[in-house]
Amino acid sequence: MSILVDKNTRLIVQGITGNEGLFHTTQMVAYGTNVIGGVTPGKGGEWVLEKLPVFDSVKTAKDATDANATIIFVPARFAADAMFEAADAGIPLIICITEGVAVQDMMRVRNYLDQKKVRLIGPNCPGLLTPGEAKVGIIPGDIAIPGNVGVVSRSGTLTYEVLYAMKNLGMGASTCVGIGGDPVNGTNFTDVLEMFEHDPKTEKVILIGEIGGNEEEKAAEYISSKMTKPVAAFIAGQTAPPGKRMGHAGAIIEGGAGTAVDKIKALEAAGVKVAKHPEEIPALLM
Amino acid sequence: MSILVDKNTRLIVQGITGNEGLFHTTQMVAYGTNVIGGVTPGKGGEWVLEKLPVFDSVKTAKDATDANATIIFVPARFAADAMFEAADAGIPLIICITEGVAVQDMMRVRNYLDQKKVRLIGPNCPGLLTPGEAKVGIIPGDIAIPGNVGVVSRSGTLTYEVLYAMKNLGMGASTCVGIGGDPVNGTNFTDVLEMFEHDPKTEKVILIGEIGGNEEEKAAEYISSKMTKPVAAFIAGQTAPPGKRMGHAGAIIEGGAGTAVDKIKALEAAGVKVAKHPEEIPALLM
Amino acid sequence: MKLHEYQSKTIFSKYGIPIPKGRVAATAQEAKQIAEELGGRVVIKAQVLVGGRGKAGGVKLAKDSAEAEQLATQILGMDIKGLPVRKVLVDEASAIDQEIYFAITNDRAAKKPVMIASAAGGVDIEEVAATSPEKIVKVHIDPLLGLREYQARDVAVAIDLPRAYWKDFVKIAMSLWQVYSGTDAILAEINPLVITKEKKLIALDGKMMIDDNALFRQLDLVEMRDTDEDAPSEIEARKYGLSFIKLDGNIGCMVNGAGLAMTSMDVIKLFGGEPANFLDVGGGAGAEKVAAGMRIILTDNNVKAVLFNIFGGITRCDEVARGILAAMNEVKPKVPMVVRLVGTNADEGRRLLENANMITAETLADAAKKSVAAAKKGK
Amino acid sequence: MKLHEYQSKTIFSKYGIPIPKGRVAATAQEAKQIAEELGGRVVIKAQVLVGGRGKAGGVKLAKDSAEAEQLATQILGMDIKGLPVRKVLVDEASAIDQEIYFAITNDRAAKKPVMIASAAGGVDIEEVAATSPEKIVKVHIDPLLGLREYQARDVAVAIDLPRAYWKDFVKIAMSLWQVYSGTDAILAEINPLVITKEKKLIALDGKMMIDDNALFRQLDLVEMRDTDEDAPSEIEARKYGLSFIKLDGNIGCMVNGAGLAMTSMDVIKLFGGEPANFLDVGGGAGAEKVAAGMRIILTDNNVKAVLFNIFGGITRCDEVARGILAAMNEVKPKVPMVVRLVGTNADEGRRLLENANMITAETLADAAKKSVAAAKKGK
Repeated sequence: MSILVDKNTRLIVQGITGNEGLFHTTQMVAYGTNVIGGVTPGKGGEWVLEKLPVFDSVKTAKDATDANATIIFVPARFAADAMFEAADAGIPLIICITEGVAVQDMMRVRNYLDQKKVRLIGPNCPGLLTPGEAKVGIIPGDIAIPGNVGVVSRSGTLTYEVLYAMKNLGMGASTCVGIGGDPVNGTNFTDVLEMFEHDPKTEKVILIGEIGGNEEEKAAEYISSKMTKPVAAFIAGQTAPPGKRMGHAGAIIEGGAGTAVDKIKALEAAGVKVAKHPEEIPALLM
Repeated sequence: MSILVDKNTRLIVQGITGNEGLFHTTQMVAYGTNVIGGVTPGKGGEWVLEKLPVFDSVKTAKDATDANATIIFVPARFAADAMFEAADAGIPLIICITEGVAVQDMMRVRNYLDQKKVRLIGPNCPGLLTPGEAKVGIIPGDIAIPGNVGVVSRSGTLTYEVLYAMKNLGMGASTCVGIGGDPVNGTNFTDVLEMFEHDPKTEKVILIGEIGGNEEEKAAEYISSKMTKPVAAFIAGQTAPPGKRMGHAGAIIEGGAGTAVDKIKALEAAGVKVAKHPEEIPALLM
Repeated sequence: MKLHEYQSKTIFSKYGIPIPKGRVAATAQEAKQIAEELGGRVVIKAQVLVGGRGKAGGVKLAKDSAEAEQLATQILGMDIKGLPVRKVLVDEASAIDQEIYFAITNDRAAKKPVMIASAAGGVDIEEVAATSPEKIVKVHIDPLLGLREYQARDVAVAIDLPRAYWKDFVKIAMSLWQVYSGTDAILAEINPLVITKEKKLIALDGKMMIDDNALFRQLDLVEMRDTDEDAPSEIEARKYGLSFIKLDGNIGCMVNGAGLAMTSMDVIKLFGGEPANFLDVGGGAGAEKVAAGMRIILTDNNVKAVLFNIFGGITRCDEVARGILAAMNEVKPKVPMVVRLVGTNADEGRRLLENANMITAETLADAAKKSVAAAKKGK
Repeated sequence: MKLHEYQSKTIFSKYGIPIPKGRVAATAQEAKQIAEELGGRVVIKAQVLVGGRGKAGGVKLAKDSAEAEQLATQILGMDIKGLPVRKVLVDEASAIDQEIYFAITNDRAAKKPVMIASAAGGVDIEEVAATSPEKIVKVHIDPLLGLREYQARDVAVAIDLPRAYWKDFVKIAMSLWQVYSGTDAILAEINPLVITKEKKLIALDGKMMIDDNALFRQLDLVEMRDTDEDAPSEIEARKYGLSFIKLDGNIGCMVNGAGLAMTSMDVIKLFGGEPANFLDVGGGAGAEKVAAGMRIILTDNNVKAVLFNIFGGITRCDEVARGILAAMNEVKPKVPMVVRLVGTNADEGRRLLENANMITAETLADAAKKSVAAAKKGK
């Protein structure tokens, strides 16, 4: 077992004929992910990699392939539509890799998807990797090996560092979930921690956070009240200069400044071991 | 028992200081309905009938009175807002008497309320009457007596005819529900039939329909497949000239012409006795 | 409220939907001038708020401005289904490759707007729906989210629209959604939406219906109402907020509530009479409205008796009685009047009418029978 | 993207929110002229994209146009928190009865827009939130439904706004919602919204921030961007779609991914170094972007070493390597370069750089240590 994706995932790719879509479809197929087709409006009937049918819409793709997951590689200005389309077509798991989606679009998407009980990962995320079973995203497949550590991260390439450091120590991952760094996204730390807590294959968890927002603090709350599995963490941005603030209103809304220090304090209070640099994390769980 | 409203209903009135709102609040209070206050923006702090506090918003009214039902008497152009406001304030039962609400407003209201699991009766309806317990609407209280017949109707004054004819024969009602005649509304025949089917106090049911739409046909389907209690019906508009049609598209969407003949046929096929004129209905259940 | 083709297409154009070049004309002379300006062949189209004008000969092709004048003269002299043609639309003629049906309307059962499309456009779409329902595509629109482009693309796919037209079709669909939601339309219909020989998508014909309940926020559209085609009595009724439809019988009816008004007609017919009208005075009808209703009923010379059936709820019977008295004072009716008052303030109402020389009734059946009898006597 | 007060207020006014009469001036002479046109007392306000200008002396009251000119001269010569004042807003002075805080912004935790208001406006609202949170009212807005009037009324009730102002306040709130949603704002703030002695509600000050990711559909706003206040290197970086922030250290960094870029800075510091910048080349960075990034880093004379830390995913290491080679050919850097390539096409990338005389590293810690050492040597 694992969470969200595995050998039984039947994946379609929205934007499959675009540069990024095609490149990563190739990588996912090479990894052994069960990619069963893709969508590019206007290119229905074409084929990709000689064996993957292209459809004009998610609906026709779903009807023809019975896909149960979709990954989105379309340009930012079309990403909201792609998510609405996937949700309306009844795809229960949507992974949106696209970065730069407008935040008001994302608020509409999130509020709409919540009505439909659809799971969205991302946007602006590296996607999912269940080593040895399915790579649904852009995490390089060869940097992780199967194992019992669940990884969840707001960052992209920083996650790769951690997976790579794990592999170098012979430590494997059950599933790695990149939730993305956007202010409004589909899935948060707490959602994923809950899945890991209930996943028999996952025995330990690594959480990779960064400055801004208060999702790490919420995760700490969940960990201290609900989690039985050990968690190690790293928070990026400990030395970052104060970022561009959202003005006064942002601070009022978010309650705190979202600094690394606050987050580390909250996590440590919840019994989480927090690493000084990312390559140090795996050792904290050994 | 009864459905939707009874002695325990704690009712507020939106538009309580308006002409209609005030008149019918007086009537409802005189009937013994547990009216506990009202809302008119800008008139918070005033009193109506010397004992009913007026609030500026549904939220403040709900906070102060813990109302569990609201009745709306505001002008049509403000009705959608009044329904949204009631739903957002967490009132679980909304009765909208107002007629003439724009249909696109009602589609937005209905789709929003469905997310909130709020029960809306109306708009453009006479409301609810549980004889002897609560009058929540404009049905004259003295034309009905308590009993075991559930009444549900799309029409206003036609319902009064039927209640009055019942009373003249000594037949009482458990609850009378006026669902309203608008194309898009909150509660349909089938919803109410289901409530009556499960209400121990209701032993028989009267359904009063009219031409247009296909709710009577859906009700017939429910009656034939799920209902154990006897149902009698009347359909208004048997001799009406073909109404103003919504153009071709309307007929395509609605599937049929919504004629009285079709509706009567469907109901009779479901075992419902259909009256020739409204005063004849009670006799069909005796 | 229905809009004429030329009005609908003006709105379409304002929202970015391509329409043929053309203008409306009230005289053959104007039509000729428009045809001259357009050059080439033109189509002369009768502007009446009723379907089937093509079959009735209300749409003709003219090869030049002289023929345009001649055909406009002809069409402006026509009656279509009882409606005189007062205006014609003179449009540049299009060379047509394919005709598509495309509309956005309300689906009352689904509580949502819906797009309807068919590759079999132009002809009677209702017939297509009846005989080949598989040729009709329906896609619902979330009223809170609005139409999304992929939904329009889904429609294009489903009606087998050639790929080259998808982009334009999506644009037209998004515009039609703006038309529908921006004007509080009940129906925004393009039939046919054509692919021309020049490979363009054009809305060749358009039909719109606006929600009367939303006119308070559509003041521009109110001015478009064409009252020429309504009976004067219906115009007068609308002025007082009464819902009135003239019929062919001889028993005038004034009832509160649409359902009860229809039922009163049903019961009159059940007992052998013929209603002269449908008249719903509405909820909370005051004396002024009632008086106006009575004047409207009595201007119909066919009326041999009048039935008042008022079941007070929001409407108060005493108010109605005052209205009846006021109207009787003014109109001095010569026909017998049957009155039935029940419900809110009915006692007070009956007391007010005691000396007014009216036939009273207890039940609806009784009232119907008495008015049928009175009308027969009055003949 | 931040907007100046005068820009924000122009937008407010376009959407129907009342603002004081006034105009922006770039010279004291212009300021004088505007003050003459306005007559009476005016306020001269420094236009800088930073808070606290009032305390810094950037806002002054002038009793006439002569004083306006004098004060404008003074303010236009100022630096506020390191930013030179290039423009002043000259506004008619208002007589103030009450100051209210009112804003619409995003609540990322709730995934919804939110209205924030307080009767304690004008002053530092962040301080109010910290010391008297009960004085701050928050009402969430459904992003699919939009703001409804009763929600604005709820806010008016909650901040004890006198009843006489409710109508105007609701209008302003509905307009501010239109501002927020129509401009893809992250923040649309009126602080203070004042009640004047003349019993009017006016937006005395305004602040807006626009979502950079939405600028593709806000082309009018793009033109409002004030690049005067950005470092030239940041402007150059933006041109290439790079996320760049100049810092005070001496180790230049080029990293892909914001999280990893921050982490690389963290680790440099952990091992005793000081980063010269934050630079995220982004996902899928091609050779051209990498070359631009390198040029931008090397224009900073403080830079004594450069660390490239690229973990290939969407970004391909071979592309990055090509970018580095291209830039080296062009810029001929004199400082040592530490390169770490891992992930997608890393082997190919390393092969390309084999002959380029660069220090290579395996781990991030290793790379950080080597660049810290190299920078020390370079001093």
